[in-house]
Amino acid sequence: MPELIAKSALEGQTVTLGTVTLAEVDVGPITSIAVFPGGAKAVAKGLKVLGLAMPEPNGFAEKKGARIVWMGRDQAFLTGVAALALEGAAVTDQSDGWTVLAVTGTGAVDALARLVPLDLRLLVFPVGRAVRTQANHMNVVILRSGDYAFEIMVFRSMARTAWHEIDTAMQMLAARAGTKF
Amino acid sequence: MRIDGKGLVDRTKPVRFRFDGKDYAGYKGDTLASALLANDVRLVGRSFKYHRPRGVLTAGSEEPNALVEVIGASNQTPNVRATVQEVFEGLVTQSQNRLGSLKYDLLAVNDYLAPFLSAGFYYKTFMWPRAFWEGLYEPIIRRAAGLGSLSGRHDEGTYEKAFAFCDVLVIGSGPAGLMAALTAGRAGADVILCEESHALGGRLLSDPQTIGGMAAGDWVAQVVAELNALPNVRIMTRTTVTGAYDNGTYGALERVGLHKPARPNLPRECFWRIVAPHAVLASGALERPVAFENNDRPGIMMASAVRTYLNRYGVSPGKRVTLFANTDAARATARDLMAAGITVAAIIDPRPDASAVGDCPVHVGAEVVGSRGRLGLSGIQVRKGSEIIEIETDCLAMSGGWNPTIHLTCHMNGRPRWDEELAAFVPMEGAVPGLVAVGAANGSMSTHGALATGQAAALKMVEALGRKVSVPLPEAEDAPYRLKALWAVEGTGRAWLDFANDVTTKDVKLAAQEGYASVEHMKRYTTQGMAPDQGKNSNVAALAVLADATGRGIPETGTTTFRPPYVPVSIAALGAGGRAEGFAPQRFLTSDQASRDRHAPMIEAGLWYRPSYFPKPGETTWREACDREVNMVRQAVGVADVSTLGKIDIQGKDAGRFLDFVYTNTFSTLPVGRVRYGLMLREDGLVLDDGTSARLGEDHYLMTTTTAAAGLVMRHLDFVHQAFCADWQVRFISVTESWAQFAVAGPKARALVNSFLETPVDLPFMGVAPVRIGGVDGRLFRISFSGEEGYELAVPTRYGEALFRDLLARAETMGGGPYGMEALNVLRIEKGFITHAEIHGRVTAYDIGMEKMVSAKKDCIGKAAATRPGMWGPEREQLVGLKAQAPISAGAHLFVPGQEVHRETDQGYVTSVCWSPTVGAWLGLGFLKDGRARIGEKIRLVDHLRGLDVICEVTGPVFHDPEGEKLRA
Amino acid sequence: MRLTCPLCGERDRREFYYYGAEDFLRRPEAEAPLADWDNYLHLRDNPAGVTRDLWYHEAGCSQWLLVTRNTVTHEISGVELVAERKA
Amino acid sequence: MRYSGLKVITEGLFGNKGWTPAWRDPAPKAEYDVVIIGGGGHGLSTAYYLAKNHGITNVAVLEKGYLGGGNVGRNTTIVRANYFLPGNSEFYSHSLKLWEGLEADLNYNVMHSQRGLINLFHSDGQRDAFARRGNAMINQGDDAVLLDREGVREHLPYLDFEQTRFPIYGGLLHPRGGSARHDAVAWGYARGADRRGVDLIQNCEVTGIDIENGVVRGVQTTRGAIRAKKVAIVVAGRSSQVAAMAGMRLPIESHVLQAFVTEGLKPVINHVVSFGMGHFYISQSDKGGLVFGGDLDFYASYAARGNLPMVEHVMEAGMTLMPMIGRAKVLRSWGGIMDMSPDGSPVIDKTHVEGLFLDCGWNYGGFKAVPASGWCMAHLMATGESHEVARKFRLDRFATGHLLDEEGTGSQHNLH
Repeated sequence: MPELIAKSALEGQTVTLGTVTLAEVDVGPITSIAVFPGGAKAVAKGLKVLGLAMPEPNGFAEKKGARIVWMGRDQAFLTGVAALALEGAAVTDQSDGWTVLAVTGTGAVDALARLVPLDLRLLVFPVGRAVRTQANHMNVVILRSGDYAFEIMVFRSMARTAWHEIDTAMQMLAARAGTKF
Repeated sequence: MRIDGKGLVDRTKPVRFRFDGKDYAGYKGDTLASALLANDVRLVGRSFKYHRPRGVLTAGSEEPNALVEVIGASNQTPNVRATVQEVFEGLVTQSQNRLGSLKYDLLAVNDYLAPFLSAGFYYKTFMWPRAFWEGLYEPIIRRAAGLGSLSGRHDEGTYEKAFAFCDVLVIGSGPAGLMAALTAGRAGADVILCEESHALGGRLLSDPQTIGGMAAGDWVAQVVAELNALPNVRIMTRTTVTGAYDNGTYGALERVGLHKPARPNLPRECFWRIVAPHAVLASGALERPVAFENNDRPGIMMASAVRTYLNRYGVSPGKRVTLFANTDAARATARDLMAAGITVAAIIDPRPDASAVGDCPVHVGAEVVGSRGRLGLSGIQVRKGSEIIEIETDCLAMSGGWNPTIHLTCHMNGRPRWDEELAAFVPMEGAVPGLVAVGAANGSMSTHGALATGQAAALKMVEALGRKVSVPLPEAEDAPYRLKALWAVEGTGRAWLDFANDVTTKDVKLAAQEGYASVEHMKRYTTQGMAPDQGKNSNVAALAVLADATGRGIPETGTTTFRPPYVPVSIAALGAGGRAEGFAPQRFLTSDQASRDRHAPMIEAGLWYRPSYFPKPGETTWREACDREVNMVRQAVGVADVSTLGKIDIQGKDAGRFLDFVYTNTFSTLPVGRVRYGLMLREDGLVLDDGTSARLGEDHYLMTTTTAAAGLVMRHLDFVHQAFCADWQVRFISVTESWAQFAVAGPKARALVNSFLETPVDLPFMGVAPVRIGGVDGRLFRISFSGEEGYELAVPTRYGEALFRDLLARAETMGGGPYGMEALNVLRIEKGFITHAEIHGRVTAYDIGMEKMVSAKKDCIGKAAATRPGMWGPEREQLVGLKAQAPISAGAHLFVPGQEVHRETDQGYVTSVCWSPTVGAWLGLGFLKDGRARIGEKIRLVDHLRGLDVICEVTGPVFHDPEGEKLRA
Repeated sequence: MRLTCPLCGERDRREFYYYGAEDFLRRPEAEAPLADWDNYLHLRDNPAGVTRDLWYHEAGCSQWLLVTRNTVTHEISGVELVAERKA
Repeated sequence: MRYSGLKVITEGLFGNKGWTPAWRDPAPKAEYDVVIIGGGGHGLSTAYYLAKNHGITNVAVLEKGYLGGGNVGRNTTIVRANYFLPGNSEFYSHSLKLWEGLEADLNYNVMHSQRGLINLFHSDGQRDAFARRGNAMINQGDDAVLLDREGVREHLPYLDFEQTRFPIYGGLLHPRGGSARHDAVAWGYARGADRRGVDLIQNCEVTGIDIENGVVRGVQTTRGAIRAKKVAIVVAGRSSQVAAMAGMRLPIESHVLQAFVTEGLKPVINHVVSFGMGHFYISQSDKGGLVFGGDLDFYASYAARGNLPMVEHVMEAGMTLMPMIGRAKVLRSWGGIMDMSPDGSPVIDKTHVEGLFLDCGWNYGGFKAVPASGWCMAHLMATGESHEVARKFRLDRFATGHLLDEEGTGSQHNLH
């Protein structure tokens, strides 16, 4: 019988440069919930068990370690808790499809501004936001979990590129900070 | 020469730099131009065409003459404006576009040939004999042309790109820009203030006037201090806004590290995309030269530049200066020079009604008609009435008035408006939505006008943002701007318009004479305005000369279009991040490391990296490894990572119906637990993709796409779903990344699979079942891309590497092992399976012999268009197999043996070939006219490029196990 | 260039994929004459002015969008979801 | 006036006073045998060959702006004959032959320079596809050489052979490919047509096409009505609007294509080089600027300007392929409006209106086609029959499915 050892894409790597920390994090199971036409009520009922509801566009909500993240029209990702059987929706396991990178620190916005074509000003992009967008040439999901804390979900196969690009942005920022004008 | 006590350079920080091999001293805060002028270096470059000696003309990024090469440790940068480049300790520069030394440039001979090098001369000659163009004339022209040099080495510098967002973008930090930024900033709006120079203040740094009762410099310092303290204001110095794009997007270039020695990871430049619903264009105005004979000598400069060098840098560009200007404002240059103790030899003012009063000789109603001094100005000739006056001078400060810097307002095709009073183009309001030009950029030439219009524009924007603010307007000069347009002084000699491209008034007149009379024709014929300054110094004057020559007015003549970028931007900055592997994301399989451990060369498959083959000790070519791997699969068992195939999870009561709509064949009838091959068309009837889809449950399918088309298919499915059946009970999502999937193929495949399944399964061919492996839920498919009994085993991606390593270890105990892309390709050719080499976008289901897979019982995407008469029939090239005993090649064309080889006899082409160790022959797949009717014929394969000419046998496309007995075993 | 996705909000053009004119939404009946299919697949009004065309929010919510747009000024006057389009 | 080196010298000695206008500026006559709508490269060459090859000189070219103001004056000037589909092969082959004699024919130096074009490939599959193309070029009688990686290195040592994202496997060299001076082509044809009696009328916009009983009678213009026996629509970039005047809906969508030029540099790139894995092609002009471009901005547009995402993509492609150009500075960018057809190939055909002819759909390959397009259009208008090298450029081929799709991307206009 084979012994199958689980491995994440970046094996939990972490790096801090200047005011920014980049780390691979484990958010637990990720389950896609895609509501069928007419299925909203049933889904709402099913999610109530967790104290959650389908999120508003571009947002996420949390309850006791369970998080529901908007992913599109009639679609959300449930993370942090085991998949649950839901009437009225297509439920698909996505746990292995994504690598999640936490970008934290006072320079996090500046680092992401090197890659993300999105207005990340706190007023416009407050805590609780979750958007699908790009980081350079990769499609990503970005969650703002704190004033200086973001989580970036990227396709697992591209994790190394995502890491490299954020790390490069951090290095350039640090080099700028290290020179007087 | 440096003037004691003047200027804003930091005299406590001397800096050593080098120009043309000689060391000089400057100060922190100097540009290369100011530092060279401080050292009395006037000759800094050679002109483009005539190689005329040239000196600094301006004090800004519009400089046409003083372009130099900056020599770094590892590379050099050509065409750097000496007027922008700041000096720093160790800066090394050299002049460019010369043959020999700057002083003795051998190509200066061109200046003597000028009569034969008039506008467009090259269109009229060099035509005979024909071969001499590429062989002789063109190489000479190419060598002589161009300005600075690239080294030819890779640019290893660091570059950056970034995004920024704000409520109000202020472009320029002169009085108008500062006032706008202050107003918007105090109102609480998010402001980005971009300033091209390293210091804020714009023209106020060069102009010792009074604002709000204090020295302008103090006012600037006070405003800047406040802006710096506002958290909602972001000041970006050394940043030039280069372009205006749709919906409030602006491009901007920041010079991050160009003013200091290179450091690791410090970007040289950063290209910003700034998004702002409101923008204030406070870019000021550019002073314009006057065309007169020999007006291009080193020492002839813009009056405002002379003033800037004096007041901002503490440098006088001459010891005995003359002023030639048609505005009152320009007289300030003379006043400031005299106040600094510099001799002003004369003021020449062409306006007959100008004031004749001054502290130096003033020639009213006079014009400069000539100059002398080979490598630097030594004197000028002034015409006053019928009299010619000779004046000794080493610096002529000239001004023909001002052109508002309107470029950004034209970037979205806006045409500027001619203002007679200003004798200049001003912006058309609303030409760039959200962008408002203020101050001199909008023709308000006084300081008061700048402050007032800057504030007014900002107030409107603030109001639109729902904010309120009250900011007092400081008092400032409000002198009227009065000029008599003077573009070119009458004369017979060469008078330069475009210094950078060596275009003279004669050239423009010649263009008109030859019928190139539209402004675009004149520009293109003479190259006026096409040089590095893009006509910033010359376009309007050239237009006026053309208007004069054609007898039209300037407004009727029109203007050429300003296009981005406002200042040239390095390719490296715009392409930051693209270097090396940064051009596109890299996708790695979970088996990547295991494959590399086995020394498999990894090759690109789209964005993925896949193993090409797995060499064994003793194997010296890829073919040896490939043949072994093919035999291994045919005789024992092989393992390959096929996770790159697209996988789409499709659920819902209408899932089957949906698949029936997107596939040509039917899936709603597929039993649960079974897999079916599907063919997908584009709506135009040509093949989009193929793959297998499995029915995992009553309302649950898993579709597989090819690696190449995974994204394409997803987009297609989204379109079909949302456009035509959004109300159906179907939902789908990509699970490509969720599963690691491995093909296990060969006669021993079943034994291998069963060796680790908790419960051995007995799957029929094209069956699917859930399995458990080492406590993990997986899926087992019995499908084959090799023609052998084959399985594909899928587990959650996190277990992929472990499973792959385990599979290889087990396979190796059974005489098997991993196989790579090369073997995979051979196996599929032997079995006649197609890939995107065959379904290359021009083939129909008919062409590949699958027309029967297009169900007659239902509609599907592409079905109707595939019935067009040109899409089927014997004229079309059809998929066949080719078999030969000699090497053949993909890309070869097919001909009837014995017939001539040319386009009209062409019968088809080859798409895939391999040496088949199984069949013992060279095999190919290809497309042959009416091919299915020609099986058994001989065909001639010709590949001119690889020197192949081989007779092949035309066969069916399936070479190995055509009955499929092995698959079903 | 920026488009406002009805779900995701205002986004940079780089997040979107462009397909073509809204004609692609008017798929003929399966049995329609080939001329209808020619019209559907190939022929276009292609106006210099206001048009409606199809964009895909590829880097965002994966929705197809029907965009009302001026091809001369690039002004965008409306965006709706294809899946929920009115007509 | 005949141009020559001697003439340049004698004129130079006498102050260049003797040069005469390259073309007249005539007022439109009331009637012509042929009216050509569009004074771009294709319209001017059509007029030239009508006069030269067919003796039809009572011709007017109507141009709403200035001659050569469309795509012939805003492109990346590449001249090549490297197509592989029958229908395209013979046409571009013919065009290249015309280019090779153009200076002598026009007595105008268009600076056609056959410095060689190299299409790089980055995988085995691409190599095979280019081999198919190269063999088709040779079958057509043109030239092609398949270079391996080392062969490419000999020609283009400055490419990044070590780190580039998509390794260079080799290239297809087309030795007779190269570039030309774009404006000169328009001017040369204009001058040639004018000298043969053609009236070139600028600032004359066509506002209507007069049709009676299915037969064309003339055009309405901003400078009055002009009668004509035959009318040609040769207005790539505006084809849909002008064809609509004749009640036609064309298989065309208009798109903007950007191009770029850097400041002048000493010679550093000799060939025309084309990247196979991104949208990037480059050459260096005789003036020293690097002239390069990429793909469409991809949205339908009539604004002759683009946006940043494609600008950045092109530059990133340049940086991964040949990072030695990093310090060259982009001086100017511009956009041209392209007639994009559903298979990427053009139309030279009659229309449903008798006497009305159509030349359109050049996608972004129209510059190199200028000579042959005019040649074939003139042939069609003069004889009523398609020229043998343009026989497949039919307007109805989309309806019938006889496509000429070199890219294989199908009926999505912007993908060609």
